[in-house]
Amino acid sequence: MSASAGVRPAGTVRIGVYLCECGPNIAGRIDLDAVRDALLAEGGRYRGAELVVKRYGFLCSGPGKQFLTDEIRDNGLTHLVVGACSPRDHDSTFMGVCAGTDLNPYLYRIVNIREHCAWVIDDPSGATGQAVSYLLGGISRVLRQSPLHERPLEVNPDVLVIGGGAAGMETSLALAGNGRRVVLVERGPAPGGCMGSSSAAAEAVRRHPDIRILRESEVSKVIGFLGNFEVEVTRRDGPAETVAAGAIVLAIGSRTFEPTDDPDVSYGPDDDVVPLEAMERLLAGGGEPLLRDGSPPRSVALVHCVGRGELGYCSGSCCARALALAARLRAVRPDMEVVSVHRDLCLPGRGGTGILDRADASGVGRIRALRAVQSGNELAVEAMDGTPSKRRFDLVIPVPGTVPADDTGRLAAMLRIPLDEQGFFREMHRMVDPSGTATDGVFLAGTAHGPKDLRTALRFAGSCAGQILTRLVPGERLVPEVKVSEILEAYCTGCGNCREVCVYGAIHADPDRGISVVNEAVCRGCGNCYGSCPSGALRTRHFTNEQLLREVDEALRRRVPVLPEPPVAEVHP
Amino acid sequence: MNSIVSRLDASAAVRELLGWLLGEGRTDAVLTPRRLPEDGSCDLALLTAPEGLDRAEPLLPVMTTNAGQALSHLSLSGRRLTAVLKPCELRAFTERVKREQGSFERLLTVSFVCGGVFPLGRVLSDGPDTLAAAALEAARRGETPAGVRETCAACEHFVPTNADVLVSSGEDGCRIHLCTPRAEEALEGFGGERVDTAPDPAGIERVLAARSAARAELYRALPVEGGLDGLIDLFGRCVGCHGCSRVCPICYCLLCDFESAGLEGDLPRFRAALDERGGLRLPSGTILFHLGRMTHMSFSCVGCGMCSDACPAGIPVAAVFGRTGGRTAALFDYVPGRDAEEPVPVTVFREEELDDIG
Amino acid sequence: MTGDPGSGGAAFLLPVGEGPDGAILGLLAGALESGAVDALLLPVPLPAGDSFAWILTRDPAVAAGGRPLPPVMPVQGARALRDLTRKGESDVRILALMRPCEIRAARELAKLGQVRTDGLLLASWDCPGALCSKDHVADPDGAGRRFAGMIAAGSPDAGGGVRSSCPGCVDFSMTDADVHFGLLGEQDGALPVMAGSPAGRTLLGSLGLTPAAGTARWKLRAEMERERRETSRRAADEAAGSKLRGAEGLLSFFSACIGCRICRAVCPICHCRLCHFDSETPRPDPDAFFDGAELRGGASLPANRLLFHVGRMTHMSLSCVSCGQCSDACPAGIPVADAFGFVGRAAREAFGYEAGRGDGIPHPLRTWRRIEPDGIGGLVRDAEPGACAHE
Amino acid sequence: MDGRPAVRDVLVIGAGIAGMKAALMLAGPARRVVLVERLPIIGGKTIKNEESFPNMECSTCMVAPIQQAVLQNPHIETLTHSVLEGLDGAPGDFTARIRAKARYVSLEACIGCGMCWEACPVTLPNEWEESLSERKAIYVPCAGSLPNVPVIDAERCLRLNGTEECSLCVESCAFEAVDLADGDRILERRVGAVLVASGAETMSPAPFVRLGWGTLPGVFTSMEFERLFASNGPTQGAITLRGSGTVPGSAAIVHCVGRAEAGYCSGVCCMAAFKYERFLHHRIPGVRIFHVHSDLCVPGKAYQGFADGSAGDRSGLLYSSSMPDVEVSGSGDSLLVRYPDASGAVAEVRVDMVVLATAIVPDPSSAALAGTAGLGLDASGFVGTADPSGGSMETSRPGVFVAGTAQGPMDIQGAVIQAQAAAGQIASLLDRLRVDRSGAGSGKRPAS
Repeated sequence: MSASAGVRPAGTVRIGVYLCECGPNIAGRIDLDAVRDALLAEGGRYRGAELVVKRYGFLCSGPGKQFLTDEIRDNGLTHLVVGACSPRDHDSTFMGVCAGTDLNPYLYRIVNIREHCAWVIDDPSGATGQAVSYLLGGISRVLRQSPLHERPLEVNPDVLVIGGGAAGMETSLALAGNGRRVVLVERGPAPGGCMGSSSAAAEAVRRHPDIRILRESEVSKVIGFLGNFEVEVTRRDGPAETVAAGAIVLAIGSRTFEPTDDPDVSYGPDDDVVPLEAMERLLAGGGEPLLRDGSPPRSVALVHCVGRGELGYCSGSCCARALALAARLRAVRPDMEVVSVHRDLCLPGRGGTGILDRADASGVGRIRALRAVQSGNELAVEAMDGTPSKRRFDLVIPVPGTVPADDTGRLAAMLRIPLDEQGFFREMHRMVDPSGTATDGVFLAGTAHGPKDLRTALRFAGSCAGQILTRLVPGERLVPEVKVSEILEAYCTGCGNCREVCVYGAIHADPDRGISVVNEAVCRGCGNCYGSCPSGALRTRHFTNEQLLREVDEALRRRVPVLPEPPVAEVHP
Repeated sequence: MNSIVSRLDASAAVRELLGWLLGEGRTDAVLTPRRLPEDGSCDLALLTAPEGLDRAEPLLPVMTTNAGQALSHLSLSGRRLTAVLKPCELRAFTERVKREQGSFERLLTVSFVCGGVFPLGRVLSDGPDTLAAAALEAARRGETPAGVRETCAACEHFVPTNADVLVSSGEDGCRIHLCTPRAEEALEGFGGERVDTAPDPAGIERVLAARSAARAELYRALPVEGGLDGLIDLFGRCVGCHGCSRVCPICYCLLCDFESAGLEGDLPRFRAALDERGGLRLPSGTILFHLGRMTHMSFSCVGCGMCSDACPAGIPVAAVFGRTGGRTAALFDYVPGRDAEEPVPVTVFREEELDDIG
Repeated sequence: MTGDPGSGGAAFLLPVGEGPDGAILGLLAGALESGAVDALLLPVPLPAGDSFAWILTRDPAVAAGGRPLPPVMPVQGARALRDLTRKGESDVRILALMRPCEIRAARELAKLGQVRTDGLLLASWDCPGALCSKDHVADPDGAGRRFAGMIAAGSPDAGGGVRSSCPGCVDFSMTDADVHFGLLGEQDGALPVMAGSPAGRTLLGSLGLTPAAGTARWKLRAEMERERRETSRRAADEAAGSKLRGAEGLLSFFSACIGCRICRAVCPICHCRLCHFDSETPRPDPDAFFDGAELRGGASLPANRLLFHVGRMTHMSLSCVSCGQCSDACPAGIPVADAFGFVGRAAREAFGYEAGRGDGIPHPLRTWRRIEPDGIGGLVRDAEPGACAHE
Repeated sequence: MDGRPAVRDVLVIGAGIAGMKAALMLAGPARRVVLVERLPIIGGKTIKNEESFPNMECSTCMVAPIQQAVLQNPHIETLTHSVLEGLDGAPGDFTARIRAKARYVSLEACIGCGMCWEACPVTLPNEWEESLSERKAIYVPCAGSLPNVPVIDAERCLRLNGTEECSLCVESCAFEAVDLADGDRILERRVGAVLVASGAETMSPAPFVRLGWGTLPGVFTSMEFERLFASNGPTQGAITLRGSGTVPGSAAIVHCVGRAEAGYCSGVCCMAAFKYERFLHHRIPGVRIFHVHSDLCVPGKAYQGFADGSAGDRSGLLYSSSMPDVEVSGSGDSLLVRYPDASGAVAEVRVDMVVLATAIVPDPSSAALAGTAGLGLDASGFVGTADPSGGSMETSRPGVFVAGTAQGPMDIQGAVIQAQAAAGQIASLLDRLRVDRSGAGSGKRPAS
């Protein structure tokens, strides 16, 4: 077995170890002078390397950063270790300091002796001992780190929008122009979606010089990353085309739940039951509601929450649409009884109140029921206090919830985005990044993200546009992740484990050489592949097993006394 | 040469010596073969406490792995180490030190006049205890035990030249020779009568003669002369497992050139070969591997015999490499592992070289 | 298991003449001459006659010297296929004749991207087991005679001296081969040849063989043999299970190991060029190794031998086809295949996965499914089918 | 106004989740952001919740990185303890007058060691903690405040309101960070666009005498309950009743408090109620919990699952046909909640604690800010958008946008989405202005 270079570094290596007092936080509990002496005593371990160990008040302060800069220059440091706080606080600060000198920021390491030692170990000697062990671990790890260099990339500001519905059009209009082109891929004959192809938005999209519409087309293949996607679009009436784009917006909308799939709803073709959307289109076209036998209905019931039990969620927008339709029905036929059958009424915000008031004003009746079972035109209703009643309505309109579009699974696999429990695309973070996805550069607009009302759908479209306008600026350059995985061609046999587990599609096969290859611009250094590789052929830079294991070996070498278990009460439940 | 007389047999004497060194803190750890009676097998052990020595069998006539290979990595640590090495293991370690794979700095080497080791198969069938007894009996008689590895029976370097401590057995126990200042310093204060003797030359001459004859006979039987046909006869049975390079103490590469992607065939190349020749042997490159390994390391081959022992196809690899390597080294009058200062021939350029080839 | 020829939908009769070896060679040569295939891959005896090598050839004369039913398996056939087809493409159509465990290993390797099966026809035969290589090298003729008896009886017990994993092998007959020679079904001078796939059927059809009326006899004898093998497999698993109990069991099972890694090198499934357990990761830093040794009073060398075996088990035992190659090649005589076979069967059962099937079911470690094992033995049925995008 | 080059910089008012997200998106080398925050610390309402629905992710894990990013971003000028006093000009050329109120503590020198507020003799109810705990005259609103620098309450500081010559805080500060001579500063900033993200408030239940808040100690508002559960709150997360400090064995959560009076459903209080149910179960095993509710508003794909998630150990969903008639009465520890049930008859439940899920209403300071900036309000007093049905976030005044609860009641997701949309619209507005101002198609204007 060969000696690894790490054990005996070649050439003069000078490691600077700087211990931050952090006011009382560290110096108050850890004896930094004892730490310095212990480290210098152990210095001999790193053959051929000199150790400089100093303490300072506040390394993160302005003067502190200047002190570090001078130390790096004056001592000609080749490696830097900072014993201070959590990397989440000041890792970037100290990397910034290194960037200001000619020491590569990746030949530096922060060792958390505050949250991991000072704040959690009461007995000072125990905390000091632990700090020494962690710092020794940090030194042995930094010795095995290699310099990494950021390579900024030219950005393609253009955007590909999939889906020409309300959200897709809104996004396209918000993004097109000012040096940015949009390609709108629409599966149907023309953009418009629920707003209709003759709507103002559809007209604006058609006329916009920077929006190119690909009708009756579908996305079939996507490779690339934020700033540099290549999307293959197959067209029904033309050859497949490869579109270059810097970002992709998924605005494929959604479908409504099939009413008869709800066990409480059953009707046949000869019942007078009309789906909500059909009735909306009929009225929008100026038509009148008529029964199958042509006669005008005397009583209409809109049954809310169809499918909510099966879906497990309230779609939040169907109550408003139902009551708006009910009000229009009353306006068209003031003599017709229109009743809305619901349990809860989900009408959030001022808009919701407006719709409710207009419905009440136009005389829409409301029956609140624990449960409503529809068979044909007859409704068996269980009131809130449990009393059952049955009634027949000339016309029944089931109001179903929203379900994912049928193309969701295919596109999700293609774009490497997981689905959530309800089958919609899973957003990056439900609260602080709802329109982003796990694949950086792919955004969710409208009901592709989940059920919502039209205005929120348009706001989601605006949010995608906002993310793209502020992150994908023409002429600016993007700096991709540097701590990426690399595959050593000599060792790889191309088995593909890494390709299977890569969630960003950053690894592809090279059949001629029989190996897998990492696209370093797409890789985000998550390390999934590193864990999956059965051979030693793949490693993630800056987090190689060698570095991690040597850090642990070194930290445990002095066998720190096992810490006493904290009393149960203190443990944060 | 300053020596210590011991009434014990050589193995027990060395065990006592190791126990003393550990007890006195003269060394941090010792490396020695060990018997595992509960499993009926044995292994090479690194022991850091005297208590672990009860099952140690320093002169066990078995080589589960060449200690020179196992030692190389350990010798780079900061700890002081005492290693019991058979002469070929010491020479193998010396060859590795020449290639930056080990260091003598903190090492005390204990070696002995080696009677040879039995093949692994015999350990399986007879068990380590009977083999140890057979070897001890032969050592007393100053002969090579029957049934040892064919390369051991043919080995002429059975007396270590550069060990710190050399143990030679006799009828009435054994002698512990302190060959270097390091040995003197390490064993300063170790009990036992001190005399000035050297290993018994006469016995050595007798064994040397027997082994030279065995070696000549071994090499004569090898079908190496008949070009490709000879090679097919010799390496035909090879299944390409590269076990021989794996257990060889000299082969230290993490990825052998003959396992790398560079020499791997692919369908287009096989198809072209198919057109030229009637048939194609698969997996390809088995014989190429042996010839390549031979060029890379055979001049450093110390003839320990691990490769033949490990070969699942029973190919006499050790004999072939020993013969070819020996003749190559002789061109440069080089003996692998004889002396740590002697550079490896391929790494040195000398004006007057190989004049008798051209 | 006796794969029904249904998928290929055809069975033919091959006159045996003076022996199955010659008959099969004749069929192979016929396939070559008729242009149905461009090259043959089959075992050919070495000049010394004490072993065999896989030879790929287009020359019928070379093929004629081949030995379709070799008594030993020096190189696992899937390793030869791996070396041949792993990289690059070519339109050469190859017919390879191998034992069922070699075919299964090749199917498994296809899933791992190591064997390319397009343009490849795999033929297998009812295997009575494989003799130990060392016995064959010692006495080739004696071994040959014993094996001929085993072929006739179709069972390992007839000759004796087979590898430890052969008596328990239940997949000794037709499994996922394009063509299968049903030696067990030999009846009045002819043996049934089944087509396992449409490609197999077109090949056999093109050779002008007379269609077989049925394969009932072959199925019956194969079923009876399978029951016998099933009982010895259970016994073998029993024994392995008790020996491998806990860390002490593992330590003593592998105590004679010398760390030569030959078991991995000869294994068809282990395809990594640099095994994780030889990479820099597990290699101890000298000082750290000493620390560990001091804590335990000593250490055995070479280091990490048990880590290598248990680690290899976790990496590949789901794909283990129990061909016994590792036990056959181990210089320290350790029955490695008994341990890997036992662990592999338990692991596959937990995942509900069968190794060596060309069924397109992804390897359990390469796919995420909601119905994952809830611990060895039971599968957790999640309410809804996997919502994973890759499903 | 025209002819001068369009200014790229942006003013953001309010450093809650919406303001911070928009600021981070807009700030860059070519575009500075001035972030004005009324309170001495940033983070807004989200950092008051220990955990937020539906992920139940602790707010420090979710928001602290965003706060750190804002404070460490060199292109964002964060002005805490400051208010907008005037806004003149038009899109591309606004002049904002900002009053940076005196903090009396230097942001650079202070390290937040706490010696000063320990020395201060004056103790006052802490409004940030809903007056459940006290603070000093020199104080930071809560533990983990960012920036972690105290401010002096000038009215109540003995020295600054002239009561006595006290300077204990100055003497206790080892870093000379306290400067009692500090005074308000009026800053002027030229910006191209403005984003109002000044947030909203939860309605005070004081006017509803029937609910007993303020008179019955066991009745808590939603904000008070959030602070009770907060680990950095007044009781370090222990849910105990005011005064007696005993742990309640049962609790009733009254929904729709103020819905009729406010005139709309806020859409988030139901989810908050189900979150409180989880808080109670988390801290008090075996506690009995009742919801007094009418419509359950849990819209969106993940919300009903969250509500159903804790259904198992819920004691009762009590439907009330008229929420305005819910009454809470009682003495000592036990409270009686009376409500008209489905049939109209009065039902009751006796509990130890009542939590009022109150409506979200405009923040009075938002209304004042709208006045200062000349923005139109909607009927409920929220800052209106010019096109209420469309996606635009622009207010009635061109170049001034709104995002977050300043525009209406919404959840964190809604606030973040609006902030991102507004940031996008601001970016494209400034790009368009820069192009127009530099003359149609004329040469490249050097990057400013």
